[in-house]
Amino acid sequence: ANPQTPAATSAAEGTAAPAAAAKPFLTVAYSEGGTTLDPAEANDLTSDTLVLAAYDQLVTYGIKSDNGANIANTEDIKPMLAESWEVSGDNTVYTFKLKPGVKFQSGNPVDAAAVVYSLERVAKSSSGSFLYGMAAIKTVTAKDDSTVEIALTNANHNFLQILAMYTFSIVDKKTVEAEGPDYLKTNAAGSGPFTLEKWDPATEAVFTPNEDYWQGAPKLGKVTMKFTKEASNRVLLLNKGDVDMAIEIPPKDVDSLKSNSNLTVASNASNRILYFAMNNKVKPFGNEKVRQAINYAIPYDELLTGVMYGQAKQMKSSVASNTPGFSDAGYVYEHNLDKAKALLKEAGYEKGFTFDFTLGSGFDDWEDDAVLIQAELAKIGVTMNINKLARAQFLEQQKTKNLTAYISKWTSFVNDPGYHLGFLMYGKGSSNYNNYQNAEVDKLWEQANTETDAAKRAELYKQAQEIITTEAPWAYLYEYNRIVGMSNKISGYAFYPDEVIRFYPLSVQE
Amino acid sequence: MSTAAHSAQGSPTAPAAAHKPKTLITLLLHNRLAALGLVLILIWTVTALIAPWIAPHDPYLTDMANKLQAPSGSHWFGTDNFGRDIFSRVLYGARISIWTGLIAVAISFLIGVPLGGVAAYYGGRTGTIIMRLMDVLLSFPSLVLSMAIAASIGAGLTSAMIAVGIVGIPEFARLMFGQTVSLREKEYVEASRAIGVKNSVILYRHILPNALAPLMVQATLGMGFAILTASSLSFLGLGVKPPIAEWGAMISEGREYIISGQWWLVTFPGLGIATSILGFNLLGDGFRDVLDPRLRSGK
Amino acid sequence: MIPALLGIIVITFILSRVLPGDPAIMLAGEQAPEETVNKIRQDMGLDKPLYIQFFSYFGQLFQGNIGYAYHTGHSVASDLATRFPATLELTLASILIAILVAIPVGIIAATRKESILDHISRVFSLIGACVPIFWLGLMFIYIFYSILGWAPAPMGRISGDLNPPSHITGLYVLDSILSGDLIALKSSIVHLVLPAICLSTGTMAIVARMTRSSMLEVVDQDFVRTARAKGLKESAVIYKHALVNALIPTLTVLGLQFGYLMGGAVITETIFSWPGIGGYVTDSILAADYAPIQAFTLVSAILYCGINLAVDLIYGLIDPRIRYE
Amino acid sequence: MTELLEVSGLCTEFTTAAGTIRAVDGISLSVRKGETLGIVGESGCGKSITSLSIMQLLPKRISRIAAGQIRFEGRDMLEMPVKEVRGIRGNRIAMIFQEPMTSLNPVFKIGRQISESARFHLKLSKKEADERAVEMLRKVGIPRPEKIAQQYAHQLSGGMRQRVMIAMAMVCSPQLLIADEPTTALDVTIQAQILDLMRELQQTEGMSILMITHDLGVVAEMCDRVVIMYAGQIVEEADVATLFNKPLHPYTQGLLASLPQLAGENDRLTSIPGQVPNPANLPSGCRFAPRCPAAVDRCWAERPELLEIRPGHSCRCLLQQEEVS
Amino acid sequence: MSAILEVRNLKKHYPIRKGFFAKQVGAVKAVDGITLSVEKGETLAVVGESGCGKSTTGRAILRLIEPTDGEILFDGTDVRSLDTEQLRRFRTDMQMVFQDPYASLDPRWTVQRILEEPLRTHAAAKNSELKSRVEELMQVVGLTPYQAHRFPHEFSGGQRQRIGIARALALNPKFIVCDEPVSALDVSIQAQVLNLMQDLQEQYGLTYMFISHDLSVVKFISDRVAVMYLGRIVELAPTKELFAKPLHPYTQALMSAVPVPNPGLKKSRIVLTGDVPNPETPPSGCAFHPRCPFAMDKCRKDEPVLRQLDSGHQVSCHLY
Ligand SMILES: Nc1ncnc2c1ncn2[C@@H]1O[C@H](COP(=O)(O)OP(=O)(O)OP(=O)(O)O)[C@@H](O)[C@H]1O
Ligand SMILES: Nc1ncnc2c1ncn2[C@@H]1O[C@H](COP(=O)(O)OP(=O)(O)OP(=O)(O)O)[C@@H](O)[C@H]1O
Ligand SMILES: [Mg+2]
Ligand SMILES: [Mg+2]
Repeated sequence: ANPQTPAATSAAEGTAAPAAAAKPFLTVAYSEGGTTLDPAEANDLTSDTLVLAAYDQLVTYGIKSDNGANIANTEDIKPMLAESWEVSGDNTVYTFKLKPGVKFQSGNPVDAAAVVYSLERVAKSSSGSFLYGMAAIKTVTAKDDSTVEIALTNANHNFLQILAMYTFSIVDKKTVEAEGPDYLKTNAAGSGPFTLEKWDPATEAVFTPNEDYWQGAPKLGKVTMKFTKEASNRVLLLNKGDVDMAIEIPPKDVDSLKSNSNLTVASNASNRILYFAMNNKVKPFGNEKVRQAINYAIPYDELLTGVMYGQAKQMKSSVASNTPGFSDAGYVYEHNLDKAKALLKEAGYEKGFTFDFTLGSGFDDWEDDAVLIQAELAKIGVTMNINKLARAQFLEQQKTKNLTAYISKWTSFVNDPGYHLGFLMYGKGSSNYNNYQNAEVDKLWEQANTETDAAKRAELYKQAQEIITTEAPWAYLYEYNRIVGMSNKISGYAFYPDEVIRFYPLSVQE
Repeated sequence: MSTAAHSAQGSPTAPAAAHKPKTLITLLLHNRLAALGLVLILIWTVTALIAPWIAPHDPYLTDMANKLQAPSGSHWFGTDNFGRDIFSRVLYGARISIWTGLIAVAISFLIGVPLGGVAAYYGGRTGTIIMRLMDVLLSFPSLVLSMAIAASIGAGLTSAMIAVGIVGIPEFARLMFGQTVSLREKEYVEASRAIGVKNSVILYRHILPNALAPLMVQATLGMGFAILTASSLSFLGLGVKPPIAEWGAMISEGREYIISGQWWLVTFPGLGIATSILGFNLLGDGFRDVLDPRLRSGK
Repeated sequence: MIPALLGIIVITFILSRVLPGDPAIMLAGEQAPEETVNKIRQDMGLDKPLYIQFFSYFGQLFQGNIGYAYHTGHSVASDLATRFPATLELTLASILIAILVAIPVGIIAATRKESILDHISRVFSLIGACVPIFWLGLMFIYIFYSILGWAPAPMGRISGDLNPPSHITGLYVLDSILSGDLIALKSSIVHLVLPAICLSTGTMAIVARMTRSSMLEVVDQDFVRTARAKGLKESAVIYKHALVNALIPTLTVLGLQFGYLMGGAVITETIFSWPGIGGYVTDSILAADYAPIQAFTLVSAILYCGINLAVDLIYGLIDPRIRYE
Repeated sequence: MTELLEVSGLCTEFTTAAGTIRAVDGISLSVRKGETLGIVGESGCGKSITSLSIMQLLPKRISRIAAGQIRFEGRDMLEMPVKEVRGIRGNRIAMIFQEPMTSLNPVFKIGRQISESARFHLKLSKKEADERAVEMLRKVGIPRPEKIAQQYAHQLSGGMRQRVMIAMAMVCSPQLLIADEPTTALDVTIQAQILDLMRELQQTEGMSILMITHDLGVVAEMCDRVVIMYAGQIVEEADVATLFNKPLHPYTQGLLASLPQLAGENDRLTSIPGQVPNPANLPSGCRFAPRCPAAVDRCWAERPELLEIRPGHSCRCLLQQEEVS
Repeated sequence: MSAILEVRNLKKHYPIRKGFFAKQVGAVKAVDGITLSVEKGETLAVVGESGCGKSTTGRAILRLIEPTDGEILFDGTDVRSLDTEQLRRFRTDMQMVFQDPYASLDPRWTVQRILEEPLRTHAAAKNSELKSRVEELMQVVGLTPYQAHRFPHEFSGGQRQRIGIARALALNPKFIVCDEPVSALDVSIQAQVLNLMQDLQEQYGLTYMFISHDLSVVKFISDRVAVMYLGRIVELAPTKELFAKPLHPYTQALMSAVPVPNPGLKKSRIVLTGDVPNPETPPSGCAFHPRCPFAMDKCRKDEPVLRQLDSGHQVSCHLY
């Protein structure tokens, strides 16, 4: 930390309010500088973090304790700007009652008009509009100044979870209308705990506390996000005490950071999964046996320990294990080259085969995984040609659905199998880039979608997962841990599946 | 735009004893630094050629049980994060780097020299356009240009070579242009014209051979540049594909490990790059000294 | 100048468009469905034929609009405005270091040709030219920050707990001098030193070599002999008569180095987390973000032309033959 | 007679790749007060090296004066400390060179280049020196000297430049002017102007001139005495009338015969066969023997000495010496 | 006698270009209207000071540079109308010897190759004959054939100039332009080359256009002399006549300026004032008038034309 005396601070700043100056500062190292402050458009980690620091939503997630660590419970929806809500009998109309007296940072009241405005912005946005669709929102109407009614096109058990996302932050309608449409790109107009003082994507973002925050003034005097691309630099900075907190710590450095008595490392299982996708429309991956053989040939332990240094968990279903409704039914794979060879033989590829593997750049572990898998596949006679593409190019190619095989990650923003499988495994799923088609799975998914009973849904999802795992359109690699390194002095950190750090609960001991 | 004296490339060679290959080699060997450069290049070239036979380990054999071993008797340069033998990878890296350099320089040379020669000898509008284009190419930051080209063709060894090659074209074109402009005015060229020799023949038989010396200097120095740029591309993730043992890529992969004290992952490939470039630069400099009689006589 | 500019614009455009990758996908995020991507693509005008895109780009350019960077969410102009001074400061510092170190080294080497000093400086300049920046940068950080603790954290241009000096030129060192902020001055200098040295090694090497060889060449010339024949002191001969003439080719090389430095900045900035334009363009290339790539190449090409124009002007100052032509 | 400059037994050697070359081999000559001594010889015979040896302006690393004395006003310049040599150079002995195009520093104004020696040697103030420069320019017949003083070398024609060179040499009123082929690069009409100027200055200033040339016509018009050089040695020395009328050495005779005459008829030129020997590979006997029409066996074996054959007329030829004795 | 070459009003203006668009801002009038004829077997000398356009004239006649204007008739052929291919073939008839023996031979080629080049280019000798033909050429110019495999730098200046002459002779030309072939050589060597050239002329019946700035050389070698000043011929006359009775003030000054290697001879000298003017901005009227001791008003205004006075003596001066 940067233990600054209030005097030195105000000398350097000249602006900070005396009350704020007494509170400790927090410096966090991030990798990227973010792209927008507009809640409706944000879709990268830094932007999301910025938005959540400056805005509130109608509802939010609850927190549960897991082995002493605080973890968000995304099924437990808590009130935020909405004090309470009612749901119609057919689960299609939600009526929210806004908390009285809450003000935006500008001083304008948080009212129903702002809510309607905010949600409509999402509907019209480039990036957030699909979430609006996912939430199945039909209309948003202001019943009175403090009552908003949201009607859904159909019942949606994920609705409140989606509504808690940063995308649905409530923006200060009056300010935005006064400042013009582009204002929100680079400015925040929310009711959140922090006021944005500076945001320079090249260097840093600085927040000062919103002393009048309706949930109480933040415990931090200032939050600085430092954008440091090189992961090793972030580790250095943390180790040297130049930052209080750093995200995206390379797994290999976790142990060395842990040995620093000033630091703690929070490493939480996330729902970010990494899989090895095989294009079911491309030979020989159309053959289930070949796909299964690959599943048997993946050196899981080497990936988990050699690449991830134990900061990951074996993945056993297409759905992350901490997603409610996860099931490892049908998972039989282990690293067994004999079985792999046998399966290849059955499939008629006794002599092996050659295929092109596309590696998207930007993630060090992917490259390592690819190298290890390549080496392992060679042992069963399968030649994997690695073709490396820049991230943008990779995404473009992936979208064509023509890639033979690739590694890709996925984080479901809504931690729910329906959301997850709908993208990835449903026949018409928009991110089903490896052409997995199974009528049964599609049927189960559709059924579950309209099923309101959670237990029944879980059963349907379980069946779907079992079919998928058996048919093996992917080889499951691992589930990432979310690693955040921080100074011992920090308390209040909670892990959220969306990986965004909420600064408000944090505090730093002097 | 500046087209001011490109004096770095030395002036057209004066008639001197250096024109015979025998004396050239002897003169080079007399120049101690050039001889050192030659030795370095020879070492790396030979290494590149016989890497498969002298490498103690398979450079691509992963051995997770032995990863990140410090240099030792069995792994002279230690092992990387996959347990691969860095010494063997460095040896194999020589193949990639020297090959990349050669191809890239060949591309620059084979495109740049004819462009420059034709632009200068025939002059006129085409000549102006060619040289303006070269100026434009030259005005882009070379690394950024090669990044953009490499990214356009798709990362990989071949595209790195092409990218670095394209970026090197203007240097050769300009050099050849300058040489041709000055040689074109030489009386022996005019004598051939007076005899009725065709322009293309003059360009090929008189001008090219006489421009060759500075072009060779440029080619040698260009090798260094090409190796460096190609490894920079790899460092930025636009070079070779994994798991190919390329020095720049090795440094890129190993950089994360410096902070945890595993310095050998980047140090040895770094030395590989440095020494091979040093070799080419020394040779190029020596070449220039030998070919430039003024510097040679030390007058 | 104008045809060259046109050429630069066309090449930049082509280069950025042949880049594979779809900015719309990048912008939409990987979970966005096809319709979202298409909508963005339309908004960006990417669905139009290439020549229309070019004309609209060209038209925009003409109005001074260099576009919008999707990967940062800012207009390219504002991105450049915030990042460019950082790169400029870095580049200028390395040029300065190169000049201050390399020219004297080159002169000493030339005047004491074949002496130990000459050999040492030649070897150093040769080594300087062949050490990859990225390797040097990593080593610098490891040694000076990680082990010795002399250097500040490789994180930006000024210590995190300081406010940057008030914005006058955007160059922190200069700004802190201008605003008399000594604390910021010290901090920004110590932050600048390592990356600048790292970036300048190649230039230093080349400038030293160039100075040496052009000095050797000039010292041979008739007018230097004339100066000696006047009975002038050797120092006057070298520093008055020879040096000015020898600086002319050195200057050319310095001008040509600019392109190299801009390229080198890409790597240096990545390694030192220097908030400049270099890291920005790398990201843009990897993200297939056209506008910043176009703007960057355009700006640096123009700068390159400008710098070489300036070099020509300085020539004029040094060399009356050029001035009067 | 007063000898102003007396060179005796001067040997100058060069170190080359092919070994040590003795470019000047035992030259002895003297220049008296007020006279003009000419040195004539073919290209490469060592004329320039002789003059550079006198001025001690030889390229240091590769050449050295191996033997001999150079007495200026009775004191051996080779024994003097460098500082004193500098005090003489440009002050009491001045030199002008063959190439007026390259012998002036291109980046300094003419006036400054002239005033430089005045300030250095005569310790004049800047203003005085500048005035002196203008005065010198006027003296060498340059129109509008104030204006020319403010110009640069490239703005002047060859003849003007050579005048400037002369002005520069004359600025400290030297006792001796060494002129190394001062008119070779000039056109005849301009050459005539320069030669006139030199004669005039010699008369008004009373200085001595050491005139190096390969043009026998220039010698005939300018010199009092002549020294003929061949392959690094003096082969004949005489006053100018004697030399032209009664040349003794076969080389001198051949030289005169091979000149196409402007006045008078010449059907066919008498030429000296062969070529100047390579200084690295000299004949063992008389150096001219291979080309000498009169050479006998002895000439191939013995090295002739330079002997005074008649008063004031020396010759290095065995046959002539035989005849006389 | 008949004229082998007729040149009428030959002009060569080098454009002066400035700025980015290389706009033409002026012209160096290197040759500005030259009319002369060369008789078969004679030597026409062209003298003049540096930069007066001698080389340009020679090169323009051979079309090594494209003339700006004028007519060149060689043996009845209009040289300017030839296309590239015709010109190439035509070159067997006209050759050139260059000034700088160091720069006129490709340093990387052996003498053998240099001398073969013209023969191969025009298939003037069968491959089997090449060797003997080269030997023959070398003998003709006084070189020993065993030197054929040496490189130019292994020869002295005089020898190189012989090689250059041999190359010019290889195609049996009728006409040779010699551009200052001896001015880079020492006097003793110069005499050898001049003698050789004279011998060759007799032997092969060659016609020379001999460019020089050295009047004594010109006097020795030429039959007729053209004196050039600033791109024009100011006087043209048979050698004897010109040297006996120079008419143009410039010719007179030129002759009197040449130092005579005879210390006894004290002659009165006309020393011209001023420098040769710049061909970019030639003086009005007679280009010589600013330096002419006899300049009249008329000379400043009117350009004199080259007029025939008597017995082939032409002069361009208002005095006559
Ligand atoms: N830098 C050098 N290195 C080696 N030898 C040299 C060098 N300079 C001169 N020489 C030798 O000295 C000899 C005499 O040279 P010098 O310049 O005195 O000739 P010169 O009589 O002045 O000729 P010129 O009339 O061409 O000026 C030459 O033949 C050459 O061999
Ligand atoms: N390529 C060219 N471009 C422009 N001007 C030229 C060119 N070649 C020659 N000139 C100019 O034309 C004029 C005549 O040149 P030319 O070479 O014919 O003179 P010259 O009489 O042969 O002189 P020298 O005795 O020096 O050889 C000169 O003023 C010269 O500067
Ligand atoms: Mg000389
Ligand atoms: Mg000429």
